[in-house]
Parts: sequence; C-alpha cells; structure tokens
Amino acid sequence: MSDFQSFDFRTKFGSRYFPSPIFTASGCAGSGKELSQFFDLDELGAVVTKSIAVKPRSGRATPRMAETPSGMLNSIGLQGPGIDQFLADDIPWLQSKGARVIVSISGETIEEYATLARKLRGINALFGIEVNISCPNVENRGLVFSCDPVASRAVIEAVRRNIGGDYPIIAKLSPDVTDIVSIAKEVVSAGADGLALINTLLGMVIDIDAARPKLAGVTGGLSGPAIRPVAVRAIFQVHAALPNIPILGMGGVTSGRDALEMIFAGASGVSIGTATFGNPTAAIRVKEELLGLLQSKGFKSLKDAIGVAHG
Amino acid sequence: MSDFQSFDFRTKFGSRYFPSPIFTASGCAGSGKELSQFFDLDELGAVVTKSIAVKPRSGRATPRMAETPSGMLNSIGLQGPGIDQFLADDIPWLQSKGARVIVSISGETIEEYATLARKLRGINALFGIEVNISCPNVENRGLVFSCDPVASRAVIEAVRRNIGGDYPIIAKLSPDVTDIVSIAKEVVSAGADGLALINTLLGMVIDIDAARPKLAGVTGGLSGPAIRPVAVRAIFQVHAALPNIPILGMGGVTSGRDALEMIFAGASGVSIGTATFGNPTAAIRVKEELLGLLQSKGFKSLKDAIGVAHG
Amino acid sequence: MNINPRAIQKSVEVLSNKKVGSYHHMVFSVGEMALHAKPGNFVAIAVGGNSSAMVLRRAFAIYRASDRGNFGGTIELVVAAHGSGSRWLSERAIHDRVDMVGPLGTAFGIPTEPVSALLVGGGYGSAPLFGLAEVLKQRGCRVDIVLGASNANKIYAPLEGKRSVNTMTLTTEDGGAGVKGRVTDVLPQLIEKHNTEIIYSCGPMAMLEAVDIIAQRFEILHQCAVEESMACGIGVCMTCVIPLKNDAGVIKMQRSCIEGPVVDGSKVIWGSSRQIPSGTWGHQSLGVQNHE
Amino acid sequence: MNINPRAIQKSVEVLSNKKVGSYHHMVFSVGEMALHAKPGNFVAIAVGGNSSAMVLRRAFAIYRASDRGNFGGTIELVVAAHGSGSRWLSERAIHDRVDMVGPLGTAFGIPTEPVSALLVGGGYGSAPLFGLAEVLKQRGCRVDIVLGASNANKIYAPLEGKRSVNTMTLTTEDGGAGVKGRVTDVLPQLIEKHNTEIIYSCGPMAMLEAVDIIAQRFEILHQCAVEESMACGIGVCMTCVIPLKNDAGVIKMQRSCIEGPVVDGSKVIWGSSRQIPSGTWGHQSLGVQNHE
Ligand SMILES: Cc1cc2nc3c(=O)[nH]c(=O)nc-3n(C[C@H](O)[C@H](O)[C@H](O)COP(=O)(O)OP(=O)(O)OC[C@H]3O[C@@H](n4cnc5c(N)ncnc54)[C@H](O)[C@@H]3O)c2cc1C
Ligand SMILES: Cc1cc2nc3c(=O)[nH]c(=O)nc-3n(C[C@H](O)[C@H](O)[C@H](O)COP(=O)(O)OP(=O)(O)OC[C@H]3O[C@@H](n4cnc5c(N)ncnc54)[C@H](O)[C@@H]3O)c2cc1C
Ligand SMILES: Cc1cc2nc3c(=O)[nH]c(=O)nc-3n(C[C@H](O)[C@H](O)[C@H](O)COP(=O)(O)O)c2cc1C
Ligand SMILES: Cc1cc2nc3c(=O)[nH]c(=O)nc-3n(C[C@H](O)[C@H](O)[C@H](O)COP(=O)(O)O)c2cc1C
Ligand code: FES
Ligand code: FES
Repeated sequence: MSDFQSFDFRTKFGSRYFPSPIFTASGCAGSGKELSQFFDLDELGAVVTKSIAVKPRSGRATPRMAETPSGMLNSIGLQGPGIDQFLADDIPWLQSKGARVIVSISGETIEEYATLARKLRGINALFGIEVNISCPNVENRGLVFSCDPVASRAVIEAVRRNIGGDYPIIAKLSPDVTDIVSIAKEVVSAGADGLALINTLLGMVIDIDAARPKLAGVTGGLSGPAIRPVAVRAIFQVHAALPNIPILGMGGVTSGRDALEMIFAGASGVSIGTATFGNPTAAIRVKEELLGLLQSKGFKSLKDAIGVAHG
Repeated sequence: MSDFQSFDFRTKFGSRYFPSPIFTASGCAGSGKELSQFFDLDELGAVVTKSIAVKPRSGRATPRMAETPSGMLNSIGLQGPGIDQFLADDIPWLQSKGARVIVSISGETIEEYATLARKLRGINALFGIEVNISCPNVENRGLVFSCDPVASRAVIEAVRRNIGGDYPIIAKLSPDVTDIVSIAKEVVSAGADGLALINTLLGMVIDIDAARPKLAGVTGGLSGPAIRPVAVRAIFQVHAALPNIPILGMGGVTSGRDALEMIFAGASGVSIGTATFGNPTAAIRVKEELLGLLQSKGFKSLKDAIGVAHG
Repeated sequence: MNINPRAIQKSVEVLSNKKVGSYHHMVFSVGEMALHAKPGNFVAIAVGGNSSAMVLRRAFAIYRASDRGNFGGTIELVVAAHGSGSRWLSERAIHDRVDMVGPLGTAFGIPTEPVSALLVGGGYGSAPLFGLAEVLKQRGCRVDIVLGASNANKIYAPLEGKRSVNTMTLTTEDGGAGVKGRVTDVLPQLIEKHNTEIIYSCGPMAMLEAVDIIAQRFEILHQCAVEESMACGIGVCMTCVIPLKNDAGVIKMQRSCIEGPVVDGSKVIWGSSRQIPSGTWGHQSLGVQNHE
Repeated sequence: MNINPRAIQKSVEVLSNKKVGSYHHMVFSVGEMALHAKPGNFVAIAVGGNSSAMVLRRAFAIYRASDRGNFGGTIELVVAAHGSGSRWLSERAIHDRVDMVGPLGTAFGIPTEPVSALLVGGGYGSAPLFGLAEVLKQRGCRVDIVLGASNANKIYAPLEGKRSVNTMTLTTEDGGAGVKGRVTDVLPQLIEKHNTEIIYSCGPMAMLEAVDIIAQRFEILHQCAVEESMACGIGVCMTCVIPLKNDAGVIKMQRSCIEGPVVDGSKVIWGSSRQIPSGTWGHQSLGVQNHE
C-alpha cells in the first residue's frame, strides 16, 4: 500500500474537496450497492450516480449493448426510477456508507433540468451535481443540448438558478461536436464550476447475420479504451482554453497510467466507467496505481501534476 | 478461391465502374510500389493515393505515431513530393501496373484545390478524385474545411469547375463535426458524386514519462478498429439522408465481416487503411472474405447488399 | 444489504480442460468461491488477457461446484466456443489463470416437499441442471430430464449426470440422437407420464418461451434461467434487462444478472427483444431517446 | 522495380526461445525468407494474436539467418521485452506461430577490400553485428567490436559471437562488466589502436549520434542502423522518417524502413526528433498543419 500521509491526493471541484481524484462514471456503477460488495465506497473520491430524470424511465429495448474493438456501445436509454424514488432510496443508502455523492441529472427540456435542480436543493449530503447535457432536447427536434451552445447555456443557467447553495455544478459534454472548447466556454460562463469530459461518442454496429443494426435503439454510445485518445484531446484542448476550470476526465481509463495521462492533460479528477464492467475493482486499482505513479515521479500533491503536459 | 464469374462484384462511383469494392485508403498504401511486392495492384478496386498537395511537403516532425487501444494516432502532416513530381513519377508507374487510380488531393486554400484539379484535368488514367477536405484552411484561422459547410461547398465547387470531364469527385469528410449529414448534403449539392466516410478522429496521447504530448505535432488522427463504430454510424446516417449517393466507407476495416457491416450500412465501396500496417495483404484478405460472405448469404451482386441494414 | 452478497473476485487456476462433443468441460480451482455457489448461479470471467481488445466479462453457468476435494474449492463450467471470448476461454491450458467473479445471480428455487420435477436443457443449457438434479434428488424429488440440441454433438449429457435422474430423454433436430425434434415435442407426454409438478429450464430464450407456454397450459410452476447479453454480470451496466411482471402486476425492465438468471417463467413478458412491452413502468413512447 | 523487393509474408513457427540476460534469443523456422536476409535487415512481426488491441507490427533486427540446417531456413532474433508487443513475442513458446514479414530494409554495406572495421552496439543493438562480423571476416577484414549497455545483463554477447571478432570490448554504465562508461569513451583509443577504416553501429539514436561525431572527427566511414518508431515496416505509413541529406545536399524526410535502417551516418541530420531541420525539402513553417 502506498503512503497516503505524505502525499496530498485531494482534489477540488467548486468549493468541495474530495479525498481522492478517482470517481465512478455516471451510469457505470449501478446504485453503488452492487460495487460495495467488492470495496468500500468511501475509498472513492465520489460516487457519480446514473443520470436521473424527473420521471421513471424504462429505458430502451434490448439488445442494449455491443462489444467493439477495445470498447462497447450502450443504448440503455437512461433507465431509472425517477428523482423522487431515487432520493428516497438511493441517496440515504449511499450516505449511510460514507460515500460522497455527485448526482447526475438529465432532462428532455430546460424545465426538467430546473425541476431536478429544485428537488436536489438543500440535500446536504450532496457533494455536487453533474449535469448530463448530452441528452436530446425534445423541444428542438431532439438535437442534443450539448451540441448547441445556446441550449447548453440555458440548461446550466436553469440549474444554477434553481439549485441554490454552493454545490459544485459540473457540466458533462459530448465529444460529438465541431468545437468542444466553445461549448465549454459557454457553460462555464453560464455558471458551471467544472466540466466532465467526455461522454460517449455516437456509434453503431451492424449485425451482419440479421442484416440490421445490432442495437434495438439503432445507435449507441461508444465508450472504453478505444475513445481514450479523443478524451485526452478534449481535456487538453479545454484545459488550454480554461486553465482554471476543474475537469473531471473520463473515457477508457483502466489503469493508473491512463488516469495520469488525463491529469497531465489537465484533469483534476478521473471517472472510471466501462473499465468497471471488465473488472469490478477497476476504480480501486486505478486509484492505487495513480498514487504510486505520482509519488514515484516525485510529486508532492495531485494539484502539482494537473496539466503539466502543457509545458 | 471464390467464384467471381457468377457474382457481380462491381461497384460504381459517378460514371466509373470498379471491378471490386475494396480500395486502399489515402495515406495508407504508400506509392503503391511498396505493396505490389505482396499482391498485384489490379486486384484492388482502386488505389487511392496519399493526399497530394500543390507543393512538396516535408510533413511533421517525429514522433509521428502512437499506438492506442485497437487503433493508432498519426501525425504525418501530408508529407509528399507535390503534384508535379507525383504526376511525373507515381501515376505512370501505377498505370503500368494496371492499377485503377483515384488521386486524393489536399489544399490549404480554395485556390490550391482549384490548381490541383486543373493539373489533374485530362489525365485519362484517372478513375476519380478524392477531395480530402479534412485539412486546415489557412485563410480561416486553420479551421478544417469539412467542419464548415460554406468552405466545404466552396472546395467542391472549385474542383468541379476546374476538373472538367467526367471523373467522379468523391468528397472525404471528417467525423469531428456536430452534424455530418448537413456537410454531406452541402458537398453533394456542390457537385460531389460520392462521399468518403470517414477520415480520422482528432486524438491525443500523453507520454507520461516525458510529461508531454507523445506526438511532436501534439494532436494526431485516430484510425483503426477503435473508430469503426463511429464510421458505421456516419455511413448509416448519411446513406439514410442521401440514398443515391455512393459512399466509400472506411475506418478500422480489417476483415470481410467489417467491410460487410459498412456495405449493409450503405457503403458502395470500402477502403482499407490502418489494417495494411498490421498486415500488408489486408486488402486482399478483406476482398476475398467479403466475396465469400456475400455469396454465402445468397446475394447475386454487391449492389443488392448495399444499405440492406436500413430495412 | 448488498447486492451480489456472496460474490468475490479471484484469479483462479485452470485444473482441467477437456473437449466433450462441441463443448469444453473446464475445472477451476476457486477456493472459497465454491462455498456459496448454488445451481443456477453463474460466474463472470475476464477474457483475452493483457492488451486484449475485449473489454467485457463473459457469463457462464456453474455446472458443478465443490468445496471439498484435493484442490479445495472447485467450480466446473461447460463452455461453448461461440465467439472470440468464449473461444479464448476454451483454449486455456492447465495452470493458466483467469480472473473470475462469482457466484452471481439467482439460484433455482428448491421445493420444500419432495415433488416430481422435470428439467429441460437446450445445448449448454444442460450445464446447471445436473447440479440441480443432485440437490433435488437429495430432497427426495423425482427428477426427469430432457436435453435437446440441433445435433448430438451439442448435447451435453455426461455419464455421471445420469445417476441423479430417474429418466433422461434426448431430442435432436437432425434426429442424430434420441427423438427427432425439439424438447417441447416430448414435454407434454413426459409431464403427463411423470405427473410433473415443477419444470426447470435453461437454454435459448425461444426454447424457454416454448417451455413456458406448455407449463402454463398444464398450470405447473416453471423456473427458467434466462440469457440476455451481459456486459458486467454484476448489475452495474443495465444492459441485460428483461421485462418482468412483479407481484403487483407492474412490468419493469429488470437486470437478468441480479433478478435472474433464474426467474419465474410466468413473470416473463416473452418475445420482447427489440421492443419494450407496452405498459412497462416508465416506458416513453417519444421518438427521441437518449442512448445512454 | 519494386520496393521491398525480397520481402515475403509468412506464418512462421517458433523453434526455440531462450532467456539470455535481459533478452530472449528466439529462433524461427522461416523457409525461403532466410535466403535473402543480409546483416542489417529486419523483420516486422504481428503481435498479440486474434482479438488483440495491438494493431501495428513490431520491427526486429535479424540477428542471424541461415538457409541450411535441420529446419530449412531459420531466422534468429534477440528480443527485449520493452512494452506489451515485444513482451507478447518474448512469451511465445516452441511450436507457436507468428506472422512475419521480411527481410526488410537496407543492409550494412560490405567493403570490397579487406579493411579494419570497428562494430559498435548498444543493448540489443549488438544483434545484427555478429552476422555482419561473420561476413566481414569472410572478406578478410579485421573486426573489432565494442558492446555497451547500462548494466551487464543488457549486453548481448554470445560466446560463439566472439569467434568472428578479433577483439571484443565491453562497457557498462554501472561498471558491472568491462570498462565503466559508455562505448564512446573507448572508441577513440580503439580506432587509433586498430587503424579503423570503417565503423558500423547499431543502438539507441543518442549513441549513434555520439559515435558519428567521433567518426567524423577521425574522418572514417560510419554506417549506422537507426531506430525510429515504425507502424508498418514496409514503407506505407510514413511514420518512421528521419531527415537525410542526399548527394545533392538536399535534406529530405526519408523512411527509415526503406532508406534505412542502415544509413550513412554522415547523411543523418542528428538531434531532429520533435523538429524538422530548417531547410528540409518541403518544410512549411506555417502555424496550421494537417495532421495526416
Ligand atoms: C447467465 C448466463 C449463463 C451462461 N452460461 C453459459 C454456459 O454455461 N456455457 C456457455 O458456453 N455459454 C454460456 N453463456 C453464454 C456466454 O456468456 C456467451 O456465449 C459468451 O458471452 C459469448 O462471448 P464471446 O466472446 O464468445 O462472443 P461475442 O459474441 O463476441 O460476445 C460479445 C459480447 O456479447 C456478450 N454475449 C454474447 N452472447 C451472449 C450470451 N449468449 N449471453 C450473454 N452475453 C453474451 C458477451 O458477454 C460479450 O460482451 C451464458 C450466458 C449467460 C448470460
Ligand atoms: C529496425 C529496427 C530494429 C529493431 N531491432 C530490435 C531488436 O533486434 N530487438 C529488440 O528487442 N528490439 C528491436 N527494435 C525495437 C522494437 O521494435 C521495439 O522495442 C518494439 O517495437 C516495441 O514494441 P512494444 O509493443 O513492446 O512497445 P510499445 O512501446 O507498446 O510499442 C508501441 C508502438 O511503438 C512502436 N515502437 C516502440 N518502440 C519502438 C522502437 N524502439 N522502434 C520501433 N518502433 C517502436 C511499436 O512498433 C508499436 O507500434 C527494433 C526497432 C527497429 C525500428
Ligand atoms: C452502460 C453505460 C451507461 C452510461 N450511462 C450514463 C449516464 O446515465 N449519464 C451519463 O452522463 N453518462 C453515462 N455514460 C457515459 C459514461 O459516464 C462515460 O462518460 C463514458 O462511458 C466514457 O467513459 P468510459 O470509457 O470510462 O466508460 C454511460 C456509459 C455506459 C457505458
Ligand atoms: C498514417 C496515415 C496517413 C493518412 N493519410 C491520409 C491522407 O493523406 N489523406 C486522407 O484523406 N486520409 C489519410 N488518412 C486517413 C485514412 O485514409 C482513413 O480515412 C482513416 O485512417 C480511417 O481508416 P482506417 O481506420 O482503415 O485507417 C491517413 C491515415 C493514416 C493512419
Ligand atoms: S450484465 Fe450489467 S447489469 Fe446485468
Ligand atoms: S514504418 Fe511505415 S513507412 Fe516506415
């Protein structure tokens, strides 16, 4: 085991400190209960919940997944119980385990995001809100919010207005845009304290035996090591443009080396998604390897390592 | 060996027929001379050349590549001898080998594309022009042409005006855009006969030992099986919107099954890029496997298989 | 209360790997993982080794688990080389190690009374049924088994397995062994003949559905082990869902790795691949859907 | 005239794999591929097997090639387990097969007259030098060799290799074997002592550069085998370029897999990693650059 004492592994988003920079990725850690059989959730910097909607959602039909070279497609369709049941069941349980919770929220209209923010207001246990704006906007022909600077701004402003208090707001962006830096600037000026980079890339697999799309939902989100170079690039570009905004990096991280790539590129924290499917203890492995690497390279704190690849 | 007689393996771009739908991908087959040691170039539907510029280019400094999970980054910087030397040396040699040649062209200004088109005018041996518009436009802050519908249109119009004759013009698009369908529509209405989908995704790798970007050019283009789901999605979306425009699909194809995915998604031809680096005879393997698959599925012609995944 | 309450993750050694018909019978030294394994449970295995392009786990039903013996705890699997991951697993040699998580999922419910049970397996779906037969026998049940496949090579029916059952019937679609036809062709007679009170089934979804129709016709209990594509096996990815009716009659998309693989056949809304059954809790009929 | 005129692609069998110091000495049954292999040539090997995440070939200098013997043609390599691909290769067992392309690249130029040659190898860079030494000896040359590494384990100097050389000098940075220091520390004395007329070198780029400075000082020919990251090994990817001055004095970015790996040291523009030397043909000083 590495020596935590002599090394400052903390990271900060908005006004909140987290004891370690390794978080789960939204939608990749269930309710927390599934993983707590394998490790203590308070070993993580934070648990980021599956994106929660206002109402219950069945999600999409199966098949919902396809494995791809060094990655996978998913098409879950934001299955979940809706915010009320989520607040009643999941949050108290996570709190009881000492987990620091970041709630990810998703809406189909600006008003839904506002409603979700209002419902989260005053929940002291929260360490932050991740605003998943890679969702189709039903009021604008299904165009994904984060593909549109105006809609992205409107969502973050609505959340900021309704949340109250000092929860950090982390805006999660889609990489499927021509200019991710301009979207990042937009949401930061609208009040986001941090950015989560990246959500999945839109992809597709054809089942050649059935001669139709493999997924019932036709397209799906591509995640896993395959997309890591795209994630590192997005983090690097955004950190260069907004060096003072903390970034939660994600996309294919499976080892401490991968996490360090993102931190050197400018991430203040790293979320573990798909890697957990291949290895339930992936997040703990990444955490320990990262700590070992940082110490062996002579860093005294995580903070000193953030963005060093920018020279 | 499969039975070519009973199966119509031909494909068509613009007015030209090609005896097989398997082409090389631009920048992944050298001058042709390197591969002709391993197979006869006329076994390919066409050889697509490295994108050629008006003037000689040294390309970027090394390191120019990084292997990534199921993919690679490259940062060649369009190294090449310039159009005049290329026409004097490479074209006659390819012709002498019976290769059907598609010349890929790249420019930094609209005028450069026009110049290249003029220089190619009247070269009878040509089977087509692939217009690589995933290039930075020096007249517009380095914004890549294919990220900008207006610039994309201008390039294709300039090529169309200057090329004369009936060479098929294939516009090659970047996947790094918010809406690839709208770019596709733009270039088709500007006169493109076909579309090449996709060019590489912008990516980056950090060398964690040196704490700096691995590539001398900082960012690079991500290719290989990792990006195949993105390519299939782009082909599917564009074919749905423009069912009569032939698409040359590419991105991570290494087997006949991969090629068939693209054809079912809507591609009329498939280019083999990165797979050739791992296996000099990859294109021939793909061609033979694809033919076998199509026949075993009871298709009588390639044409019948194009786009069948659209139901 | 945790989910996956008895699961552990462990690097386990291959003790044996033998080809049997179309399958590989593999034995792993798993230590304490064998302790809580019950018939119906499965394990999830990482495939491909370092620098593999395969990022997801593969699920395999536990064929037999033993916590005694020369090697401490062992778990046995019957592996069909289907795609690249299962092929990789089937190629492991003695002393190789694989990363295994288990035991996972629900187990077959065991009746408290000695009843007449009919076990129905399709292909490698027979794997969990032999362990189940042993337990049922110990409880004094009558156990009949029907195993079907497209051809004889695809029926997994080890000699020692026969000891735990009263009768064994085979069906093959090509007639190469046993009765020519499908398992469901022989079920009605067997049910009548043996006064079957409960059916246990494991195999392809289409077979389970056909078995369930018969079970409902005869109004007997039906426990089936379903199979949906799984990415994680531990309940965190939500890819493996099937629509299940709960006691209140509400249909919810439930994870087959947590609420299953063994479920009550009468609770399953069959034939709902590629569509959400109408009336499912939270079903949105909107055109635009989020993909995550 | 083709490029890669003698290269073939072949699935070859591992005949032997022995650990020697930090390296693996591996022998492959390659048939006719051995026929045209010359000292300095290399092979490119596909690594990781099916469903590997590694998509590119790995380059290895041919340590020895023989077209006779019990196994028909053989090629021998000295493999350092550097990253995941070379580690995979070094773990191959006897009878395993790998996909090999070769022989590739330029070979060391052999003088027509018997001259005094000094061979300089760093780490596994010694590999191609022993085959070269044999050829030079056959031509009546005097052959002295210097091998250096950070420590003794990283010097590859097989016993039989000593037979083909007049003297062998070792240097290690930690002083664990031979002279403490670097190969370049001993070069000047050796050159003077043996009246060296040509230097052949193979090893890390920094070593080659240091050797070249000495060769230029003494005004002797220097043939060196360079090492740039390679994706294909056959000249189609343009990743492996180094700046070389041609006879007309023009600097061009040339592929080290085609124009190299063996090049004339005096033609290399050294120290140009991460920058294009100014004056290079086609060099554009524009800020915006295309990445392909
Ligand atoms: C509860 C359960 C028990 C199983 N028991 C057995 C058994 O005892 N013996 C046996 O041979 N097989 C069993 N299977 C099926 C086995 O999991 C698949 O054959 C295997 O995952 C296919 O992986 P692949 O790499 O060979 O194929 P690929 O098609 O390449 O797999 C691609 C992806 O799809 C998933 N996948 C594909 N087919 C299935 C499937 N049928 N079920 C679940 N996931 C799938 C894989 O996990 C992987 O992520 C079981 C499946 C489940 C869900
Ligand atoms: C002409 C030539 C001859 C060589 N001869 C030998 C030899 O005899 N013995 C030996 O042990 N090694 C030799 N090497 C180095 C060997 O190719 C690399 O160690 C190997 O490619 C590293 O692959 P990896 O997967 O282990 O490492 P990784 O770092 O994971 O490789 C990643 C990618 O970078 C490329 N790469 C990394 N390092 C090098 C390198 N030094 N040279 C070229 N490409 C590299 C790989 O091909 C791969 O595509 C030689 C290299 C060249 C160019
Ligand atoms: C099965 C699955 C479900 C996901 N669900 C969500 C979600 O609900 N909300 C969200 O913002 N991102 C979701 N994501 C995206 C991940 O949080 C993450 O951004 C992405 O997968 C890239 O990281 P990874 O490669 O480590 O998985 C999901 C990803 C997967 C694979
Ligand atoms: C080393 C390398 C060089 C390339 N050069 C070019 C180029 O000059 N012009 C171009 O249009 N595309 C170029 N590409 C992109 C390929 O043609 C192709 O679009 C992309 O690599 C995806 O296909 P693949 O995954 O099969 O390689 C290059 C790709 C690579 C890997
Ligand atoms: S397989 Fe992941 S939730 Fe069931
Ligand atoms: S390694 Fe590809 S051109 Fe040299």
